[in-house]
Amino acid sequence: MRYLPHTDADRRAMLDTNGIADIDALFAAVPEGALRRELPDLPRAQSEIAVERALSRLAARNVPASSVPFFAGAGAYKHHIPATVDHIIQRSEFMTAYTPYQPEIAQGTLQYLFEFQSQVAALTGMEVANASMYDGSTAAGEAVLMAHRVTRRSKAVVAGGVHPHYRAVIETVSRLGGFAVDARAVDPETSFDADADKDTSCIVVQMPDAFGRVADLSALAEKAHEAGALLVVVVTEAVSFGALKSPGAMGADIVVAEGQSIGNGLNFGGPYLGLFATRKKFVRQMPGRLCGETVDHDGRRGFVLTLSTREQHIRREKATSNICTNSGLCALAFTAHLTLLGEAGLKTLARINHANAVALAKTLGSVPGVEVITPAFFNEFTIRTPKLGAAVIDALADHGIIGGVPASRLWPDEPTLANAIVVAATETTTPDDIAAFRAALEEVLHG
Amino acid sequence: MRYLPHTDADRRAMLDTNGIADIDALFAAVPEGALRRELPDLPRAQSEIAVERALSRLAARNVPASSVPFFAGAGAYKHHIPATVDHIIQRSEFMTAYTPYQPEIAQGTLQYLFEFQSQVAALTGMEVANASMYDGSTAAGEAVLMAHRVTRRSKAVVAGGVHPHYRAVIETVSRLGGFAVDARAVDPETSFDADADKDTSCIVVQMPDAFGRVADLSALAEKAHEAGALLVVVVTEAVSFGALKSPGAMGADIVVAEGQSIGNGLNFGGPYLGLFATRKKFVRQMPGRLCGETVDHDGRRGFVLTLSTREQHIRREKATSNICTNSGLCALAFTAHLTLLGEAGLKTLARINHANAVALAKTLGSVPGVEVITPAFFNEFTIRTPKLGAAVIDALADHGIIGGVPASRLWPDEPTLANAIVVAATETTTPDDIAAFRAALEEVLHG
Amino acid sequence: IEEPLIFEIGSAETSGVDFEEPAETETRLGGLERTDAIGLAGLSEPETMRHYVRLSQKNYSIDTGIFPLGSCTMKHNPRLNEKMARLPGFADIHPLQPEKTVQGALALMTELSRWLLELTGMHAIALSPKAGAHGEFCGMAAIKAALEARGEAETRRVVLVPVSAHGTNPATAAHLGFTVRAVEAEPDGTVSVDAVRAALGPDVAAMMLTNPNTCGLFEPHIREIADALHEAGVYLYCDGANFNAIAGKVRPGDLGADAMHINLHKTFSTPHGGGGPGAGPVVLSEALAAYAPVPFVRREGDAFRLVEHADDAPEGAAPFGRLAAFHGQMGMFVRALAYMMSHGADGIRQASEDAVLNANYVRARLADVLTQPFPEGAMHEVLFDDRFLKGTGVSTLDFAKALIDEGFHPMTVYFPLVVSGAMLIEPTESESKQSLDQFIDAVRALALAAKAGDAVRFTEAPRFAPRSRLDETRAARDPVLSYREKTPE
Amino acid sequence: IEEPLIFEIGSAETSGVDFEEPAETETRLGGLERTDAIGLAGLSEPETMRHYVRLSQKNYSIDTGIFPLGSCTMKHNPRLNEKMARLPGFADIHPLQPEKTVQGALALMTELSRWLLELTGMHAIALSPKAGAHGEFCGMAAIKAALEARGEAETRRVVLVPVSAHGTNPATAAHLGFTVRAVEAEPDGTVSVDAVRAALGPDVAAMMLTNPNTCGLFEPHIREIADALHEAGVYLYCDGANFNAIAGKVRPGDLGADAMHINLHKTFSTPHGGGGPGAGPVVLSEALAAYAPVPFVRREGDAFRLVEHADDAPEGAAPFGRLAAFHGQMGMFVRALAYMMSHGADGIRQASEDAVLNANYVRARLADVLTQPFPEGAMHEVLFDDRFLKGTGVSTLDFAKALIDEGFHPMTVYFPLVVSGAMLIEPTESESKQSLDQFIDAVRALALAAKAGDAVRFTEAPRFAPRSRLDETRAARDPVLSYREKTPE
Repeated sequence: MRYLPHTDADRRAMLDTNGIADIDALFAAVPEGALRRELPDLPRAQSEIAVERALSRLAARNVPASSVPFFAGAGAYKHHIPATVDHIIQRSEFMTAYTPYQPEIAQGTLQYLFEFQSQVAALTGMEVANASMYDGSTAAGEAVLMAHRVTRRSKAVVAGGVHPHYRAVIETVSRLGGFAVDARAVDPETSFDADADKDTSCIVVQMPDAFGRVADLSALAEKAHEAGALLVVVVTEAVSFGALKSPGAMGADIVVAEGQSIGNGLNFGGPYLGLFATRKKFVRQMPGRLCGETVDHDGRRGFVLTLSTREQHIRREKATSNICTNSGLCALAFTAHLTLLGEAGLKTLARINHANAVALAKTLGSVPGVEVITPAFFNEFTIRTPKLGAAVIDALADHGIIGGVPASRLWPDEPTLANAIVVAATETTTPDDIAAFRAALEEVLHG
Repeated sequence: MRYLPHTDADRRAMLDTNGIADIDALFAAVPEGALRRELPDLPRAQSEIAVERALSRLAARNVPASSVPFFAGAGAYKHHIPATVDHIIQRSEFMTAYTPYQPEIAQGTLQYLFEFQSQVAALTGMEVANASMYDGSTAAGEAVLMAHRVTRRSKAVVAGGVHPHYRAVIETVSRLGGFAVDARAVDPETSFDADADKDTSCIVVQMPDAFGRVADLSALAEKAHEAGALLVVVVTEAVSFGALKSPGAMGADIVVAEGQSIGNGLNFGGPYLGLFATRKKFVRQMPGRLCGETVDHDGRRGFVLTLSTREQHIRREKATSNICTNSGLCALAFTAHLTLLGEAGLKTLARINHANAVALAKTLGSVPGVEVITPAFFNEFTIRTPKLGAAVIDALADHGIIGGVPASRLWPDEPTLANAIVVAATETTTPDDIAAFRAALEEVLHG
Repeated sequence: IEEPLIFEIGSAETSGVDFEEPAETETRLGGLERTDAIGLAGLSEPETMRHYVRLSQKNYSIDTGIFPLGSCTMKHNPRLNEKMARLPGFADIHPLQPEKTVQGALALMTELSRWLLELTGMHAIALSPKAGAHGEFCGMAAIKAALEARGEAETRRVVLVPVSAHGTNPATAAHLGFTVRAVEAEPDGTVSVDAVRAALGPDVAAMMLTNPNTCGLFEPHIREIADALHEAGVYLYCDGANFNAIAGKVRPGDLGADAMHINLHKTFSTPHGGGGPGAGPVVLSEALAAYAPVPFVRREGDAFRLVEHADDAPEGAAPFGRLAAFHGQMGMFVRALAYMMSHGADGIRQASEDAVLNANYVRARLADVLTQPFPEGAMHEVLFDDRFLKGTGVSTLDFAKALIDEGFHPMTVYFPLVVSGAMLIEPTESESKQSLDQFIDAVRALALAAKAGDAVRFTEAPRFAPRSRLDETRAARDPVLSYREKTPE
Repeated sequence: IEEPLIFEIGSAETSGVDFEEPAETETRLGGLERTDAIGLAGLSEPETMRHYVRLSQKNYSIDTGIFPLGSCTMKHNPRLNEKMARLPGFADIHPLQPEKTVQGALALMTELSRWLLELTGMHAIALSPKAGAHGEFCGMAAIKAALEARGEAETRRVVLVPVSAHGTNPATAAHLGFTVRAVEAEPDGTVSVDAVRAALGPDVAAMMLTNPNTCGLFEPHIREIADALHEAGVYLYCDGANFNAIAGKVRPGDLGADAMHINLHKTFSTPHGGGGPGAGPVVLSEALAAYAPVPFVRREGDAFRLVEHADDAPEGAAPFGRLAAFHGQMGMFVRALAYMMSHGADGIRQASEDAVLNANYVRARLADVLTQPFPEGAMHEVLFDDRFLKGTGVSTLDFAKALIDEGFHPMTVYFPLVVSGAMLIEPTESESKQSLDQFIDAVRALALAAKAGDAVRFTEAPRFAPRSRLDETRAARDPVLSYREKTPE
């Protein structure tokens, strides 16, 4: 087996060192009958050629986003990733390292995490950010729990425009943890509406919302703060930070975001990375790893994981979360891509995303019977057609177009949204793609 | 422009340091009128997305070998390359290093070259090998020139079974250098026949030959040595070293080979790498770079480029060749792949190649009208069909099969070979591929 | 040369990405344009490459040397897996594109499930947990849901956890509203049936047990413990962190486990990536199978379907909710399946055997110079304590740092907490005998040096690393967590 | 930790590659089975990875720091190029598969040719040369073929080469049977028309000239020289090694060149790879166009055809032969074209300007501490000599090795030969001002240290590299060129 270095002679010699005749002597503690003599009922070892062939065959049964005009978003976005990013994250020293618990020989990981935290804080307009979480949705769940800890209250109000998967995660962790969730109606016109009472620890709102709509959150922040609650802002499209007023500037107390859009591929939904930022005063209630600056014995600047007294491996049942793993390599991809972009590049990227979405909205809106129902948006918006959204998307797929996400897939219980489709454009969208979408949509609706 | 680090402010500051107002002040020596004000008549800068799109479109107009049943060989072979190999050669420290002229900070490159030389010497059954050359064909040209230097004679005899491109290279460098070539008739039945006279510096013979045939060269070696000439053995399929008696064991004085088969992709013919091995007594007449073992100031083992007094940068017009570049990274791919294979793996790989070729020969030979004309072979052989080889291959391509190389493409001037096709199998050949080939061939010949 | 931060070398104008300008110029941002300076620094492409390549050179990694971290299972990361995960058919598909355009992905998830269920001997699987601790949450949530279904959620609120457990165990239990009750280990490092029985009661919901445990020992009474728990209406959660010792040899389902997470990076070679991403699929017993969260894949004839909402779940299923957006760590699934297919049933078993053999070889060759709290029966990792350092002036931490100077990554130290100055060594099956010998020789030499009184070599270590010891107290006292903080605008 | 050779850690039985056994067992090898031990060592995959990753860490590279080697043009290697070259449509096509299945490849070669011809202002191109020196051979062979066609091959047998030329120039000429006649440079480092005229005669076939020359100077009289050569029936071969200084600004064709090779790795960013592979396409003037070797690509309507045999060449063409099997370094063509498309006409010009600006910035900032043989008019590289070291006991070599200890790769030393203790610095356009300043500061500090008498810092350098100075004499005296030699069987 190519991954196992021992020859039989090596094994023999090592058994001898242990003074035993047979490897199963080392499994003596396994209860009678539980140590299996027969092999598992699974295929035997295969060569690299065979594995590659079998998996390539499976891969060929999927339709890659880049192979067709592609407009799906709804929490995961098809952006272009510079080849440099993939090279960097595949560096042996980054990819095959462990969590930087020995900082003297992990400064590479630690410094990029510090850079990552700095970038996330800047993007979100907040003071501090952690070293990443599993993804945006789990970060949203953690944000609610943190708000409970900070306010010592136990109810979260979730606005209707929050991505339904995010809402479901918040509801799941809340219910299981013994907390209350007040989820507001799902309606594109009131998707930012929410209020807080004295039991409310936080208002959770998404911006741009799950329909793509953008709005100023300042009034909502005030409303929350007046009630002694925090404002948690969810962002699922990190590129929007380059175009829109930051959540921090609008009064957010915690910002969680899905970072996939920068540096990370679609990957059918994972691995992604959660961004988590907040005010400095709440830092000791934050979940997840934090990387901090310090000096070494010789006075040189260096970085370490810090405030680990919040974490499970020290604090055990009193930890701020049970999280052990973060999304280190995804965070590196994010940081490297954002370093390449820089401030000017991110702003240009965001501008192009917006421009393509505006062009797309104009074109689709000109199809008879199609209505763009999102008044202001970044790179994603919602349309309503005369037919069921799911049927339209299905028919478009037969025309070789991935035309967006039917609202009925996101909110199956909302009959008013049955004909709606959430549509996204990015910098990878071409005029040809838009023209092909329009032509196919006309065909599907009226052909 | 993403590859250029300077901002305009940087440029300004640097011009100031030079005390000049304009970059063209630094181009003052360019003759009047030759310094172009207008831009070249070429497209402007393009984004990574645009370049990727355009080149992917071109790539899509080619038929990759792995996408179809594939049987072309004739000097370039489709083998499987472990993913580890590509990772290793993409390591920044290998890929973006220069020639190891500063050995203290180039031991990585130097040690793998030493390992490469050792492997090549072992494979070929020779005493010493150089650190690689451009490819097998140019190595063959250099071998002839080296034989002239060693023997102080000036005529090469080239057997008929030498790959026609190799023969053409030998003829080109010989004619332009003022040397004679005696090329023997191209005939699959006499492809190893040759003899030497007192002007002959070397007999050049290929094994397996360009038709795929294998034969014992010992008698030919004796014949050459008796006439005071060297035997130069050309090998275009390096995997054959794992199955066949080594050229060294059959009396070769110089062995040149194409190393592509181990670690390197097809790449439409390049970059490849030439292997060059010989007897130790001829080492000072060798072309190309050599890496040798030595010790450093502190007595530790280390490696350096050595015997550079043979080379152009020291010796100028008296150099053994004008070569400056070798195929460093291709040699690394070769070495890493061969390290993974090891002795046992290479022998197994060779056995599988042969077994698949035998199976293929049996199957094709059973097609009515098809004759396998190669009596003994490694992984490649020649068939004759009732139709023109070029037409058969063309028709097979329309059936989605790359069925080999028509002999008429290799030897357009040999009417007796018009119906012949050179066919290869490797470890990537599956029973399904063979069955598909057979079915398509029947269709093309008799359908 | 010291490597500065990007903010110290980059600028707001510089960019390493080029764009074609779009035709459209109208803006529909609703007046929310960002007008402030964000505070990002950009670098050109060559500068970016050099910055991160140089940073990488300050890291230790499995590709550069043995990573003997006990309980972390740092093994070889095959590049075939990376190549497969990057096939456009896997890397470039959207989680919400039509099911008919992702049948290969759903087939792969189904195939991965088949392997994991067969290896663990369990009945159902949840693929969506994003890491081991997330998997723990998933498994314990399924237990809570089962208790709810039994009407005992309010009465059974205690979870038994051995003192040697990973910190994630109690943290997970707490996050689900459970109270943690510690179970002491026997002097031999294992948990006894009696200790479990003593802790049991009508208030107990579950026990969380790692097996092999964090002392590297297989719990010999695991079956009796499971039986005792089940008799008392209590579920057994197995922490699968150490599954690498027994995969292909022992099926947790056969031992009585009700739920177990599997760290794909530990047992199935997905890269750890300096701290993630992970993937923590959870396997469930028949008793818990109904409660698996959405989403999951169902086969319907030749087609595969995603069940994304509880309402959509098949007859009898009662998903406890959703753990994350989308369907799990697909990129990790591809890698793990590539690894399992490469090994096959035979290779997986051999890998477990080699992992255990390697740990025991280390144990045998170090037994005379170090001290072991539990000298018998190590599995895939071997535990030492600091008694051999008594009186030397050298602490476990010093010893670890001195190993850095020898060119090795230290073992896990001070874990498990139950042992004084613990040193937990897990070489994994990836290490050759040669590599083990090098490491062993270095540890032996250090142990002898410590005993010989050469304390300075330890207390001042590391001296040959990119940094000497870092001041962690200072970092925590007045945390500096981002570059901007130091230059408030 | 020292890294052993594979032969010291591997074995004949170990393999890091698995195979499925084939069904067929019959052997048709004609009795030539290899039965002896080959002498190879195998390693498992994890051992192989670690071995080569560790070896790599002993290398300096452009991704880790500035590589200011004059005349070598070490610039950033974009990873986009690597990605493009690995597209199966380029990497996985066979040179002899049917033309209709490789139309995209032939189109790419045609497009690359268009760019190179436009940038050089020449008439024809030969893509097949495998590296710069191979390109020189190609260009000089075309000249020889033209002379043959003129019936002057026997009379014109001398090639003029300036003393400052790369060693490849005289070596190439010699390999084509020419005699080399040296042309001395003027005191200002350039070649004068008079010197050329003086060397001319009816026996002269060609002159080989590098421009900008190896002293980093643009030959100001290049046009008059070309005119003088052409008047005398002599061809001008331009060594294109330094094209990076002028691409997009000056076209060699406009200066009178008849042939020039282009090192794709120097000007168009294909990676140098520790010594190759290279690629050396050659552009030809109208006078030489007919003699371009096979193979080449021809467009016929919408289709592209490969001309692989002289008989197949179009009317008027008289290919001088074949330089290599197959069609050239396709993998490098893809990379080079990706680079050129990324830059565009504007970016290529800007790159040349930045390259020249960077060299002159280095010149300006070092002028007061080092000594320059030709203080005026550097292009993309700047030449210093060793006069500033006079009396310090420090040689140019010592100075270079001391730079290693400062974390930098040294400049080119002792080339060109015409200058005593030459130090030739070429930063290229890839280096930021910051990077240049770091390098300049280090050189300045060393220059001052040398003058201050701190000779030991130089003569014992490098002290902080993987190796101290290596004994090259010993290596050459009794060469050990392979592992086997030491253990004869």
